[in-house]
Amino acid sequence: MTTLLSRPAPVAVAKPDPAPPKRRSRRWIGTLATPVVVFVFSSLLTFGLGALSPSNPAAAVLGETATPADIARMNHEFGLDRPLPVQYVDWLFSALRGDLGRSYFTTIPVADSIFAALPVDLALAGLAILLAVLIGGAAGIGAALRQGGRLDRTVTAVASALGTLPPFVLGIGLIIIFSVLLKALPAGGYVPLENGLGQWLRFAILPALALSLDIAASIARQLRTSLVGQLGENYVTGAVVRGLGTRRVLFGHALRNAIGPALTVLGIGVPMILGGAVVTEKIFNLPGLAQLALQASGQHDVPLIQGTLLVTVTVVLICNTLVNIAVLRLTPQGKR
Amino acid sequence: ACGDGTVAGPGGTAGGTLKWGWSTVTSWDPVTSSAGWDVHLLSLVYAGLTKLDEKGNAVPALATGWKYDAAGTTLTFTLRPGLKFSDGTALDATAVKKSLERGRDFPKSLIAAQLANVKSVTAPDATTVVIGLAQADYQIPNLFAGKTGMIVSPAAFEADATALATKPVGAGPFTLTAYVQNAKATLTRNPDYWDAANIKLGGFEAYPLPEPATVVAALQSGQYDVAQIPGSQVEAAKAAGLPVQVIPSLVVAVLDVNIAKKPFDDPKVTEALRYAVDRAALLKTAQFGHGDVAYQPFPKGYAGYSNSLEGIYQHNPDKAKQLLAQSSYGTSPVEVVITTAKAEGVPEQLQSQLNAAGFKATIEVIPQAQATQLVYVQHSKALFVDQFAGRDSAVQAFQVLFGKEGLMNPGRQTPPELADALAKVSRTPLDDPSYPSVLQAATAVAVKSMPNVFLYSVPRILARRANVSAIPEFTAVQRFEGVTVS
Amino acid sequence: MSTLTAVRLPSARLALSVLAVVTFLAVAGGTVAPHDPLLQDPDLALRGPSLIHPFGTDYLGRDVFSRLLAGTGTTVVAALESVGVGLALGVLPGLASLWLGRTVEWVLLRAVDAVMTLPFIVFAIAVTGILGNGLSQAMVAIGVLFAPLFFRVTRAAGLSLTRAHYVEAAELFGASRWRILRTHVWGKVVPTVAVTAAQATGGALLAVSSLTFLGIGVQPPAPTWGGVLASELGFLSQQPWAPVIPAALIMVAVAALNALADAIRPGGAA
Amino acid sequence: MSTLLAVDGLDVTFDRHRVLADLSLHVQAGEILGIIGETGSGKTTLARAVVGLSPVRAGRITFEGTDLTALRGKARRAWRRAGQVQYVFQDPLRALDPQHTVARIVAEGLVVAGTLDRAAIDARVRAALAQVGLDQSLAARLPGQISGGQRQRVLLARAVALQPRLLLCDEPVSALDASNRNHVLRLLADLRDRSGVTVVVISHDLSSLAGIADRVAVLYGGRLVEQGPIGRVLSEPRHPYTALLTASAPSVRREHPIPARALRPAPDHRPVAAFGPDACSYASRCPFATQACVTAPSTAGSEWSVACHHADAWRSRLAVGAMSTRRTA
Amino acid sequence: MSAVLRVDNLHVSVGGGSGTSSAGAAAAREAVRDVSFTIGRGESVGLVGESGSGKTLTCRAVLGVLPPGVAVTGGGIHLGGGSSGADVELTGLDRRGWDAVRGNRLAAVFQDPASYLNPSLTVGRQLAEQLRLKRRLPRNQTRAAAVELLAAMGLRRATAVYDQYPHELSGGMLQRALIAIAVAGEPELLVADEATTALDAAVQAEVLDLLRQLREERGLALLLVSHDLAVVAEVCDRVAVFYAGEIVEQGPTADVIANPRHPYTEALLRVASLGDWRRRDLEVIPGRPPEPGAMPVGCRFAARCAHATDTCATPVALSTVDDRQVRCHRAATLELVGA
Ligand SMILES: Nc1ncnc2c1ncn2[C@@H]1O[C@H](COP(=O)(O)OP(=O)(O)OP(=O)(O)O)[C@@H](O)[C@H]1O
Ligand SMILES: Nc1ncnc2c1ncn2[C@@H]1O[C@H](COP(=O)(O)OP(=O)(O)OP(=O)(O)O)[C@@H](O)[C@H]1O
Ligand SMILES: [Mg+2]
Ligand SMILES: [Mg+2]
Repeated sequence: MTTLLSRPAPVAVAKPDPAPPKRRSRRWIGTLATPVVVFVFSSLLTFGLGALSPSNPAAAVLGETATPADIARMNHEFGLDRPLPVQYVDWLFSALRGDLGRSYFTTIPVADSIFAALPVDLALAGLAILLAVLIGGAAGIGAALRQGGRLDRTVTAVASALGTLPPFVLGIGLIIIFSVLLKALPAGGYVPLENGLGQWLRFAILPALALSLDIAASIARQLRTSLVGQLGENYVTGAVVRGLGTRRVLFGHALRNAIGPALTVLGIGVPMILGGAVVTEKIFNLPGLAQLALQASGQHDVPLIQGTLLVTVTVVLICNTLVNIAVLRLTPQGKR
Repeated sequence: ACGDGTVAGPGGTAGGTLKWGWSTVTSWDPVTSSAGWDVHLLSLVYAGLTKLDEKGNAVPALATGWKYDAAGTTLTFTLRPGLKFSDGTALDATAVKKSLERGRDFPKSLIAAQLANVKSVTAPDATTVVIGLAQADYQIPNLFAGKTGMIVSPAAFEADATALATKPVGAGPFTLTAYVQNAKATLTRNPDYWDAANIKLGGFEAYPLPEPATVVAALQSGQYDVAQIPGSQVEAAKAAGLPVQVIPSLVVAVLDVNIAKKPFDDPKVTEALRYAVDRAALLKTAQFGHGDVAYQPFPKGYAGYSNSLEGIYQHNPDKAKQLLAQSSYGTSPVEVVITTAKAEGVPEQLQSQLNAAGFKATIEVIPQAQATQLVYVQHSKALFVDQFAGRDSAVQAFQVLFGKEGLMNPGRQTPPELADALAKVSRTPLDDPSYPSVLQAATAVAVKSMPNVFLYSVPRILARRANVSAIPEFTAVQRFEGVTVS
Repeated sequence: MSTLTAVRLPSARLALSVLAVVTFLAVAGGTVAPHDPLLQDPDLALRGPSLIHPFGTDYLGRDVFSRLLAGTGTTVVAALESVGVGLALGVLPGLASLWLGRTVEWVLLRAVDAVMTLPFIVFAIAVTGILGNGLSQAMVAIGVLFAPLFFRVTRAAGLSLTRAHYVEAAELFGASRWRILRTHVWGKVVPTVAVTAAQATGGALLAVSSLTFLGIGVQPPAPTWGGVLASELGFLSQQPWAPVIPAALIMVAVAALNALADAIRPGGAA
Repeated sequence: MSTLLAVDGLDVTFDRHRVLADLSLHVQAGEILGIIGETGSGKTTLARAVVGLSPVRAGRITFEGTDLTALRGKARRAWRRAGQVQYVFQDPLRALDPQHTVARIVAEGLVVAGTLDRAAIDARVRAALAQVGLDQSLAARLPGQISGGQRQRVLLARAVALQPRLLLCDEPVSALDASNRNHVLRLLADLRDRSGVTVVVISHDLSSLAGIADRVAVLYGGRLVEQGPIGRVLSEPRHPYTALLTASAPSVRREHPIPARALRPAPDHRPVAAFGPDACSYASRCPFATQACVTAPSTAGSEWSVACHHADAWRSRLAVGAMSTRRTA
Repeated sequence: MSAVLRVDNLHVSVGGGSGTSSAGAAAAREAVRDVSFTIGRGESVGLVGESGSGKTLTCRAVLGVLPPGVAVTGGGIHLGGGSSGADVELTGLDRRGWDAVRGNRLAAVFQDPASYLNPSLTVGRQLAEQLRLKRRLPRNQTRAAAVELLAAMGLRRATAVYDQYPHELSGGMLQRALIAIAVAGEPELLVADEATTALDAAVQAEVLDLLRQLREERGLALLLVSHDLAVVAEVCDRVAVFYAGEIVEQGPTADVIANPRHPYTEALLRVASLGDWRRRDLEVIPGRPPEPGAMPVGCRFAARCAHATDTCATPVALSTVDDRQVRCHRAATLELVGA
């Protein structure tokens, strides 16, 4: 209504407003509400996985001295004797309050373990995303501008090759090159950000690189494709004919519209980065979430597995929502 | 990145921080810790009444000395005066009493079985602790040198026992200041430690066992100062100019055999298994030759090591075949499932060796955590590829391996002659001149009568950076007295 | 570009020949191997390439060449298994989301979003951690995670078609929904799905090797490409060149799949 | 002549946006009816409503007594298979399956109908291609391999193959150059002449439309503003919008009875009243609008009808100066 | 009259290798051959011809935005000097040189206006950008100037239009907005390639009026392209008739229409909009023009020409009589009918 009122009232609108205010706000609501629904779906999946587990945690924990009475007591202590829906709701609401239960084996609160490990992943993923965007963006733009040229062919070839490389090979390759041969960077380990950016970077750069190259390759390819597509669009010709200059045409116009698919790739890349972290963390000996998951998995530590999954999923959801908001802000339908 | 900050505390000088790539703990509470490895890290923050010297003999620690009565059922420890826990509370006889009693009585205690023989603990005065035993047992000072005897601050466990899992309070050489589960433990020197004068390190950082493929690079780049490396990396470490120490340890590779399950319910099959195994070949693959072929649970040089057992089950596939032919299975291949947590390496090789000796072996992989459940609790596996980490006390080791309730005795049967031999060991004071021969006799009985197949000893191979002084070679718990980082 | 003309591209032909060899090995693998892939000889462990052992021997003295040949089957089957699961769980719901009304569409979309938030390897680890360690469990988990990919691709391909005027035209002729699906939709969805399947197979190969590297899903001594690679990595200091061979094998197979996907991609192989 | 298609009181609404309002239009059997109007005035929507592709909110569409708006499901499919009414889409490239050959595309309707065998269908396809002047050699080509004019003809052939009674052509010539445009329009005239098909053509090109059509209907803002015999409507338009259209049509001869400028609202034009949704659809842009135009005008006349409150008066209000202003050459 | 644009013997070739068709892609084909025309200050020149006759390629060559694989292979394009700048030879200009010329001295509008604007930026922003860049207006003045310019293009509610996105405007409004952007830098020449073809008659007339008005008020020279002779007749002083990549006739519009000298011009006149509403048989030009690469040696129109004789198979040059140019062997003898 507001847009209609702001115009001289009597003038009939020849074309319908393609995105009336209602629909626009609905799009925003969708962008913000969907993650909540998805979170519930994901939490169900996560919880269901635990519920499916055939191993009895109590028996596993109690080990050699287990008696049926002990097991029953332990089950009660873990709340495993209640109906599944009750367990789920309780688990979810506790989780929302930051309580993810206690590890079956160490009785350490799962949340403590996770939140000790999470900063590592977040810092690393952040750096990896930054690297992916910088490397992938530069390569993609370069390739698109020199379409068919040597740079384009190189970028395409390198990007394809990176996509065919098992991630751990990449990690070990980086270690061999930068640590063993060049002796420039540590082969593994981690120093938290609090110890200073420089220190942190020395340890984080190789794993972040290992994590990001794959995504960088996808971003480069995607950006190249969509940018080539955009550069072929009439409006680019229009901007060129207006004499706007190459840089302006590229950064002010074409890139703006080409970036959407690349952002989507990035959105998909976040779970890949967090997922890929398992291998990377193992190789570089990083105290991250994925190591925790691997450990927990080896022990069938259901609360810890569920906790790591849920937290990872939440991080992914937040990242995806941010990407969606970015996409929404870049497209005209979402503005105003 | 080392040498950051030198701390000079009372009772001695202190150097840099040592970064140790080895393992982390399942829990920082010795009472609920569930892995044998934990003892190494726990001994950094906890101290016991006794400790083991490099040969495995109990020597004074928190206690300056101890005395058995004539019957061997009452043991009196004398504590050092003025001891303190890291939380500042006093470590006196009452604290020791409470700590030991918790180990015995706490419902979730995993060391209760070891303390079952402890009838009473009394504290007549601040520096005297009297242990009353149900039966004579001269192994207690050794037992108390390990996880079982670690003294935990009563103030801490009375306030919040579960918090101990991440926030230990003991009186060890170091204090835990930061901990990320499965990732990193940061410790600083404890100036109040009774033996602080010998602790030259200002701090300690413990990391999980590194990847074999990158461990040497990690040492070179300074990620670790010391790391445990697999045998395969020894040459690489040496080539990289890193000093390597191969420290004999109590750890021994072993096959847990369940004689209650097919095919090992037939003694001939069990016997055949002993000859079917080519220990030397396994040692070569698993350790690149570092360590020794083993036929018994103790390493050479240990009091219980019996010379008579050397080479007793030499690899002899033909003999194994013969024995199988004599068994109830006749000449058809005997099917056997090798259960393991990680199939690569020894189990694969074992499979091939058994198949060459008339078995038909398949491999089954179960997660490490389930192994406890399936092998030790449910006894549902016939053959499990295992490692025995050794125990501070020889009798304790026997109990775990061969006792009726022993973890690694899935068949749950102990021949009477072995029980007798063991009882005799317990009754023999450690300083008795006959002790070694009594112990060795028991070893011989056990190896001949029990189905466990010992394979090879697993030394602790440590590679370190040149700026770290040599690591003292303790067989049982690794200690760091005198180690310096420059 | 039709699938047939795509095959005339040199890259596609090369890719197809590589895949033909891989397929042959997957079927015949063990029988063409010069040695028993399980035969151990610890005295010959970790030897370099020779006439008898062209790719050298592994830590148990087994012939690496034979192990790689024999491992093709397991590896390929595992990858195909996960892609099959992904196809089954992705394509039909993808089409259903277009035809079965808004509620079904909404629920399916949210479910797919949810699955998409799960990080690949972590999820596979969790599944094996909870359901037990086996190649099938792991690959089913990977397959579940592939499902959204197929769902989206199918849906995207189908979505433009529901708005295509030629589909409307067919409706105007009184064509049934099934007929439209068959004549107008299928032909456009299948190539897209095929492209995705080819790429996903490559992705699955990488996932298998990552999982085996982490010790998940393999059952030694049975050889797999990823398993051979992972174990060679443990002896990097003895044989720095050794991991290159299985890694190259994986790379070539994945690259062939990607090249094939590019070639048959609707809209040309630019 | 009898009424073949009757559209009565048609209302089409997309997302609360009323695209067609109370529209009534009758098509006589055997005639060629042209539909003109500005972009977005609802021409396509009207044609699609007839074949059941627009969401009809109110009104009736009857074809020889069959109420098409009432058809659903099986009945509608059966009716469609009979092929009596054919709609020729606006954009030929989007309306042709890129993977099907010309022959297959043209045959599709016949195959779906299922009444003919393979040979008979082939014969019909050949005949249809010949009818629209396409070489038989094109039958094996894909839509991407033929020119724009040829695509337009394939679209026509597909409709013609079903031997429809009514052909609805949506801007069949907008994308074509003048020669091709005339070619296709002539084809439609031929079809009507030879097979008696009734044709509705939507077009922007008044001049060539006038060459073939019998009647014309003018749409503005979702309403029918004028309809009648094309020659008379275009030469003496009674609705100001029709007049504007004819005056705007480019011509090689530069003569217009009324210059377009006189019929356009002045740049500083302010509507005399607030025209709501129920007003005359043209009122807000009409230089002749008055307070009377706040209500929709009724349609007067049968053979030649016009919806304007000032149908007879607006000419007299043309500014005298505007009349004499001729463009400088 | 000083020339704003002079095109001399322009040749444009297509298919220089970028794989448009698989066979014979290597051989470049001439799509525009020997095209020359001049546009004076404030003059408007129309290019007409059937689809594919090379009009667009000629325009794009002038603007320096030929598609990939298409290139100028001969001749020159000369931007005349005068008040606003030096003489420039456009062929072989470097990127910087083009940026200085485009938007400042020559500008363009095209057929599908919506696609020539960035869909994700408001119309106003794109116009403001142009004003800032090409007229060096300070940031705080651009909005007012832009709104004023939009209003000058006959857009009602110019302030509202400023803040709208391209997809929110109708085709006619968009074309006006594009013209506003094009003239923002006060160029001397505007190239309008089929700028009104997709619009309905009423809107087309309005836009043509606008172009006429710009010409009169600002002295803007126009190069107008259409396949409809009627559209050109409405606006242009002179017309060049294209056929198969060549100019076949050129001269003052009124003359050419009244008195065509080339049979193709006559044919175009017969199919053009007449501006009367009689019922009649619609005329067509039979046959199809030859494709680039398969051009006949002689007169390219001969195959479709009713007047063709044997001589038409020999090459024919452009002959100039007064201010008319004709490319026909029989131009002198034929009696052709005008409109
Ligand atoms: N599916 C739809 N959803 C929403 N609005 C629509 C839809 N189809 C058409 N419209 C709107 O209905 C109005 C009439 O559109 P229609 O296509 O019928 O016009 P037209 O007269 O055919 O125009 P043109 O000359 O451009 O083809 C337009 O404003 C258009 O935006
Ligand atoms: N990018 C290109 N690659 C190859 N050939 C091209 C390309 N662009 C145009 N052509 C060819 O060049 C010739 C002239 O094309 P041009 O676009 O200039 O024609 P036009 O007169 O503008 O036609 P229309 O009226 O259809 O716009 C045509 O035969 C066309 O097929
Ligand atoms: Mg339309
Ligand atoms: Mg053109």
